[in-house]
Amino acid sequence: MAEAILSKEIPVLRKWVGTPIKAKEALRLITGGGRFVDDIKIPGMLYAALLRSPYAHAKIKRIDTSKAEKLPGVVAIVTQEDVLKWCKPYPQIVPPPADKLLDYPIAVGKVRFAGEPVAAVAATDRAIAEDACELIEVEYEPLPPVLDAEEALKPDAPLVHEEVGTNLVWHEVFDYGDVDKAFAEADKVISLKLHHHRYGGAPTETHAVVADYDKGTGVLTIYCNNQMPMFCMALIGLSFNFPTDKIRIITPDIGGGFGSKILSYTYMMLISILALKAGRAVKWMEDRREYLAAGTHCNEATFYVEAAVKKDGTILGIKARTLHDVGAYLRYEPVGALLWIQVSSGPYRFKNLRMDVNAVVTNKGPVAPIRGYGRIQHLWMLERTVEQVARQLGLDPVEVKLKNYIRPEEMPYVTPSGATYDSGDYLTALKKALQMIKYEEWKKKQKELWEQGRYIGIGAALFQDSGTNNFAQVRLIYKNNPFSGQSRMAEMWMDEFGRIIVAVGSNPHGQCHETVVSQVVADVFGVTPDDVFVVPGFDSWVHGWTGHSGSYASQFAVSGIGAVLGAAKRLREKIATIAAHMLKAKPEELEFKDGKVWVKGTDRAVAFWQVANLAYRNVLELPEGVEPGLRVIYSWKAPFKLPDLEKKTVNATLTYSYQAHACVVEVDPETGKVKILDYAVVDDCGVPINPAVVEGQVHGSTMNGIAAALFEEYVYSKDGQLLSSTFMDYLFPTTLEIPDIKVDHMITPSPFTELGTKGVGEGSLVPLGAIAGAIEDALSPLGVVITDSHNPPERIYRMIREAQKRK
Amino acid sequence: MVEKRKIKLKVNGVEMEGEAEPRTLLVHFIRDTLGLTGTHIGCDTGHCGCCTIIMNGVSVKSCMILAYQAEGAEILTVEGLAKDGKLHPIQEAFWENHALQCGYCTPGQIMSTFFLLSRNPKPTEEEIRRGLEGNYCRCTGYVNIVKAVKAAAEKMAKGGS
Amino acid sequence: MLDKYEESKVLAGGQSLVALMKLRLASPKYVVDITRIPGLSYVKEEGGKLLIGALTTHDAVENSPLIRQKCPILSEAASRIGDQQIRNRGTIAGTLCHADPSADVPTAFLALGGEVVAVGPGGERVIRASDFFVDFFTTALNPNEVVREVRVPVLPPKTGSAYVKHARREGDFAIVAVAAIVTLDEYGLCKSASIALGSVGPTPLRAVEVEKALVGKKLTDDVIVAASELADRGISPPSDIHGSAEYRAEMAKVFTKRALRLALSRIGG
Amino acid sequence: MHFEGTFDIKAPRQKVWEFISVPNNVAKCLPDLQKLEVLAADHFKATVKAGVGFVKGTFNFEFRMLDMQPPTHAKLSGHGSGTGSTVDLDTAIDLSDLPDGGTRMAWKADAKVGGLIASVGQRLLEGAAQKIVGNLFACLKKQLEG
Repeated sequence: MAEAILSKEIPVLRKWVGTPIKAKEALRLITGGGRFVDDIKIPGMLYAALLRSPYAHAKIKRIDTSKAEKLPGVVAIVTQEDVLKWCKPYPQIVPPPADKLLDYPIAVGKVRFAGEPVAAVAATDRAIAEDACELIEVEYEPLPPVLDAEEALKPDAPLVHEEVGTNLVWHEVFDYGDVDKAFAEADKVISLKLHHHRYGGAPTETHAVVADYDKGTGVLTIYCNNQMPMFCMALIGLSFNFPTDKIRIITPDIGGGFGSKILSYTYMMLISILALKAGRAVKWMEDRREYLAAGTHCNEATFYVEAAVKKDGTILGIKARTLHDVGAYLRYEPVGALLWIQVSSGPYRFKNLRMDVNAVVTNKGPVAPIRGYGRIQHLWMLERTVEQVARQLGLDPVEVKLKNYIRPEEMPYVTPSGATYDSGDYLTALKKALQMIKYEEWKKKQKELWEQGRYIGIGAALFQDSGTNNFAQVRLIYKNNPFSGQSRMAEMWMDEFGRIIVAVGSNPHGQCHETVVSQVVADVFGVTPDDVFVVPGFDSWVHGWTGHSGSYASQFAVSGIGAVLGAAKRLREKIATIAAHMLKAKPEELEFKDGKVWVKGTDRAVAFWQVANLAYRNVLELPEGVEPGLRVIYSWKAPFKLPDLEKKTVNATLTYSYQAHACVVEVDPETGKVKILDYAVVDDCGVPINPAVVEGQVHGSTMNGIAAALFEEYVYSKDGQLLSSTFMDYLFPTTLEIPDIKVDHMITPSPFTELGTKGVGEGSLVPLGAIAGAIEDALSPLGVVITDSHNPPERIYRMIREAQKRK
Repeated sequence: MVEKRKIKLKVNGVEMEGEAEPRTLLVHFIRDTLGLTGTHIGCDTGHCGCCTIIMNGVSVKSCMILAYQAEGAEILTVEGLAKDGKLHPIQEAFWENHALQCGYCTPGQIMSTFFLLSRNPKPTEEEIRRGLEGNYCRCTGYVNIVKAVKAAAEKMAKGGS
Repeated sequence: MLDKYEESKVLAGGQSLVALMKLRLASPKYVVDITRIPGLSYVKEEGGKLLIGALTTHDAVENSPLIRQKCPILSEAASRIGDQQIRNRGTIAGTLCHADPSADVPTAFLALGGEVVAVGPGGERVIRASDFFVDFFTTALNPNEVVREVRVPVLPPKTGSAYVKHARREGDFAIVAVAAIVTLDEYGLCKSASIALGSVGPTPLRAVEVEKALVGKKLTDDVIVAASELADRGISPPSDIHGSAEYRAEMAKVFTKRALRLALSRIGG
Repeated sequence: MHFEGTFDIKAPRQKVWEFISVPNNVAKCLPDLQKLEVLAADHFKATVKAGVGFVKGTFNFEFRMLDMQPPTHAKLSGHGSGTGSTVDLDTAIDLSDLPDGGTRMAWKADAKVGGLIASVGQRLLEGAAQKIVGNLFACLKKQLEG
C-alpha cells in the first residue's frame, strides 16, 4: 500500500506517518496546564453577562437600563442603540428577497427566538453583571411565534423577518437524470414523510470571548474559541465598524466544537463592542443554559420522499421535497439545506434524483454547521427510504443496500450532482461490520426471541464523511456569492540552531494537529516528531491563514497537511541547496537523517545547525542567489472547479471517507426504551497519519450519533420556549448509556491526495441510520415504521400501542 | 453587597487562603482566586463533572459547593497529581490510551478516576462506567477513557505511586 | 437561630439547593450550612429501627453494611441518585427535606413508613413519612426546624423489597419510580405490602389500592399483574418532555409490576 | 396553560360585582402580595411572590380590568416579570344569579409563562400555576362570604 501513495515530489519516509504516537498536546491537558479562553486574565478585566429574551417572538418597545447602570460594579451596558452604532447588518448569501434579512449581534427592534441576546452588561464580576441584567427593564409586545416550517409557509403565518416578506428564505429545484422516466418504469413507488430532529454539538466548553482593546495601539485582540475565525473574519470585517487591520484574533486550547463553535462571531463582536464602550478588557463565558437556548442546533428537516423501485429492490430514482427549519436567522444558512449535494445519492448507484429544497425561518434558535452538517439529514433520509423499500417489497434491507451500493471498481464515481467519490469498498465494509456483531447468529435468534415477546433488532448503515469542501457550491444558492474552492496556508522555518517550527492556520479542538503535523514533518526531514515544534493554538498575527482557514468539514489530513507538505518541500529544498554547497555535492545526492544532511552512501554530512548558521549569521558563505534565513510559506489549493450553474452540478468535496455501522438493539415493548446490545463500526478514511487519533474521531462521532438517535433533542413548547434548556433535560449520554464501540479499519487511499489521506471526524453520525433501522427491525412483527430521527421511550411506546391496536 | 471573608484551606498539600463572598462557588474560588485553572466549568446544574475535585478524600463537583463550605478542607486538584515532574499513573494511562481529545473534561475524568481507584483498586468495566457516570465527555465516546482507567488500575497495582 | 433569619434555607449537602441558586430559581436571604455540625453522620440499630444521622451521605447509605442487610431498599434507592460525586456530597436529610417528588430516597422512605426527628426551638418531635411530604418542595417542617435523624424500620424476615425507576438516563430524575416492600406470612401469603410511587404527583404517593389487592393473597404472577393495574389510581402525574401524564400513569403500572416481581424474588427463607 | 372553574357565592350578584370591580379587593387575593399601586379604577400594579415551596420568585405585575359589563362579565389581564421570566395572564369572569339569591361565578384563566421558569420548571409549572390561580378565586369567594 505505502508505495502506491508515496509522494512523487518529496520522499516521505513512512517512519512516523501511520504510527499511533501519543498526542503531544495531551501532556498539558492531563496536568491541568491547558489554556482555554476562560483561563485568560487581563489586568482590569471586566466580566460580562447577557440579558436574553424570554419571548420567542416580540417587539421590543422600550429598554430601560437606568437601574442597572446605578448598580455598583457595573461599568458598561450595550443595547440595540450601541450595536446600531457599531455594526452594519451581517451580509447574507441568499438571493433576493431574503438577502434583505437584517441580522446583528443582538436583537434590534424585535426578538425572534427565546434566548436571543437583548442587552450585554460588563461589571467588575460576573455575579454583579447578572444582578444588573435582572435590573434591566425591557417592555415587550408579544407576537404570535411560528415554530414549524410547514406552518411558516402558510399565507397567514406570522413573519419572522418583515423586511423579507416571506418565511421561505431559499427555494431551489435540482433535477438530475430522468426522474420522470424512472418513476414511469417503476414496479413500485414508495412514499414516506420523515422528520429529522434538532440536536446539537454540545461541546463541554461553551462559547467564550475575551475582548481586549488597547487604546495605545488601537489594537483589538479577540481571544475566542471559534473554530473557523478567519472565515468569520469576512462577516466581521464587512459588518463591524472597526478597522480590520487592527483586529487580532487568538484561539488558545478549545474545548470541543463539533461545528457549533463556528457561529460565535456574533459574540466576538458583541463582547468587543462592550470592551470598546467600557474602555477595558471584557471576558464573557457562556453558561450552559445560554448555550442550549441560543441556537447552534443542527438543521431540522422534514422530507416528503418518493422512491421508484424494481421488484428486486433496485432503486431507479428518488424525488424529495425537503423543508429545512433553520431557526430565526440564517447565519451560515441556507448552506445546510444545500450540502446534501456532496452526497446526493449517498453510497447508492441510482442516477435519477430530484430535490425540491426549501429553507424556512421560524422563531427557534438559529441552526449551525453541526458535525455531519447537511449531509446527515440527507443520508438518514436515504437510509430510511432504502429500508422501507426493502420492507415494503418483503426483502432483507441488508440485501437491498448491498444490491444498490456503488461497486469498488466503479471508483472514482461521479454522482448525479457532479461530486466525485474518490475511492472505497462499501460492500466489504458493511459485511465486515455485520460480522463484527455476529449478524447471522442474531438473525437466527431473533425469531425465537420474538416468540418469547422479546424485540431484538439489527440495524446496519453506511454513510460517507465528505471532507475538504469546495466553497463554490454556495454559488448554487446565489450565483453572485464571492467564494470558491478550498485553501490552506502553512509557515515553516528552521531556527538558527537547527530546530524546525511549523505554524498552520487551523483551530484544532481535539484533532491533535500538533501531533499529526509533527509526524508528517518528521518524515520529510528524517527527524522525530519531538524535533518538530508546532506552534499551538492560533494567532492571526502569527499563523498564516486564508479565508478558508479553520477546523471544520473533515479536512485537515488533506488541506492542512497539503499546506504543511508544500512548506516542508520548500524548506527542504532550500536546506538541500545550502547543504549541497557546503558538502560540494548535488542536491539530489543528499539525504536527510538524524538531524543532518548526508551525501548518500558516504559519511560526509552537515548538521542542520551548521546549515542554519550559514543561513542566519554566516551569510557571506551562502551560495550565489540564496536569500538569508530559512523561513517559508506555502499555500495549498484544492484542485476544484467552479460549478455548472446550468446543470446545477459541482464537485463539492475532495475526499470521501466512510463508516459502516452495525448494531443490535432490544426494545422494551412495555416502556418503549431502547437498549443497545452490541455496536460495531468499520471505518475507512484512506491512509491514517495517526491511527489512534482516527479511532478517537470514530468513537466520538459514533457517540454523537447514538446521543442524537436516543437521547438528545431540542424540544420547544407551543409558545416557543426551549424545554430542553439544561443538562437535566438535554440528555447528554454518560458512560452508562454509551456501549463499548468495536472498531475495525479499512484503508483505501485517496487517489486525489498526496499521502492518500482523507478527511475524518464527522463520521456522519451513522448511528442515526443504524439505530432507526434496528428499532424498525426489532418491531417488524408489529409493522412499526420509524419516521423520526429521534426515538425516546414514549414515542416508541406510542407506536407499539398503535400497532397493537391495528392488529 | 455582603463583604468578603477570608477562607483558609489546604490545596494540593499547600496551605492557601483567599477571600470570597458568601455566594462564591468553590470552583470559582479555586480558579479565579487561587489561580488553579485546571479545574473547568461545563454546565450550571452539576451534571457535566468538569469541575470534579477531591475534597477531604472524596470526589465532589466544586460547582455545587460554596467556597465558605471549604473552610479548613483538604483539596486535591488535577494540578496536584504529578509529583516532582513525574506523571501520576492515571495521567500516564490517559495519555497512552488516547483517552482525551479536546481535553476540557479530562481533569474531571482524572479526578473521578482517582477517587474510584482509591476506593476500588481493581474495578470491573461496569464499576468503572458507574464510577465515571458523573463526567461527561463529548469527544471520546468514553471508549478510551474506560480503557485508560483499566490501564491505570494495573499500573497502580504494579506499585506506580 | 432560623427564627432570627427569615427566608433562610438550610444547606445539608447542597446538591439540589446550590443548583437552584445558580439558576437564580431560589434566592434565600440566608443559607445556613449545617454540614459541619459534628456527629450527625451515623447509622445504628435500635429497637427494631435503623437510626441514620441527618448528614449521612447517599454514598454512606448506599454502602452501609447495616442498611444493606437490614433495610436494603434504602441503599438501593440511594444508589440510584445522580452520580458518584453527588452521592458523595448529598445527604439523606437533605434529599428528604428538599422533597422533590421525583427524587429517589423520598419514595423509598415513604414505602418504608420511616420517620424523621425534627429539632426546633420547642424541642424535638417525630414526624412520620406519611405526614412529612406536603407538596412540591414542601415538608411538614416548620421554618425553624431541622431534621436531626432519619429512622427506618428493620425489615422483618420473609420480606422482599425493591426500588426500581424508569428514567431516560441512569442518574436522571425518575419518569416513574416504585418502591415495593412485601412480607409473607408462614403460609406464604402476603402479610403486608407497602408500595410507594415517585414522580406521579406533588409528593411521593402510596399505592393503597395496589397494596389492598395484594394483602392476604398468594402472590402469583397473575395477582401481581392484576394488582399493578391499580397503580394509576389516585395519582396526578406531571407532564414533561420525557413523559406525558398518560405515559407516566401507564409506566406506574408497568414498574409496580416489575418492582413487585423483583421484591418477591428477593424474599429469603 | 388554561384553567377554569365555577363556584357559587352566598351573596347577591350586585354585591359580588361591586366587590370584584375594585382593584384593592382583587389584589388582596394575589399570592403573597408585597406592594400594591392603584393607578386607576381599572388599572393597578402589584408586586407578588409566587412559586412552589422555597422555590419562589418576586414578580412585578401590571393588571388591567377590561371589557367590564356590569354586573355580568369582567376580564382581568395582567403582565408580570421577574426571576428571568415573564407571565402573561388573561382571566375572564362571568356572573349569573342563583335561585337562592346567591351568585354563580364561572372563571377562565389563560397563563403564558416565558423564560427561566418555563424552560427549567416544566415538571412543576402546571401544578403550581393551577394552585396559584385556584387560590386566587377561592380567596375571592372567601372574602365575599366572610
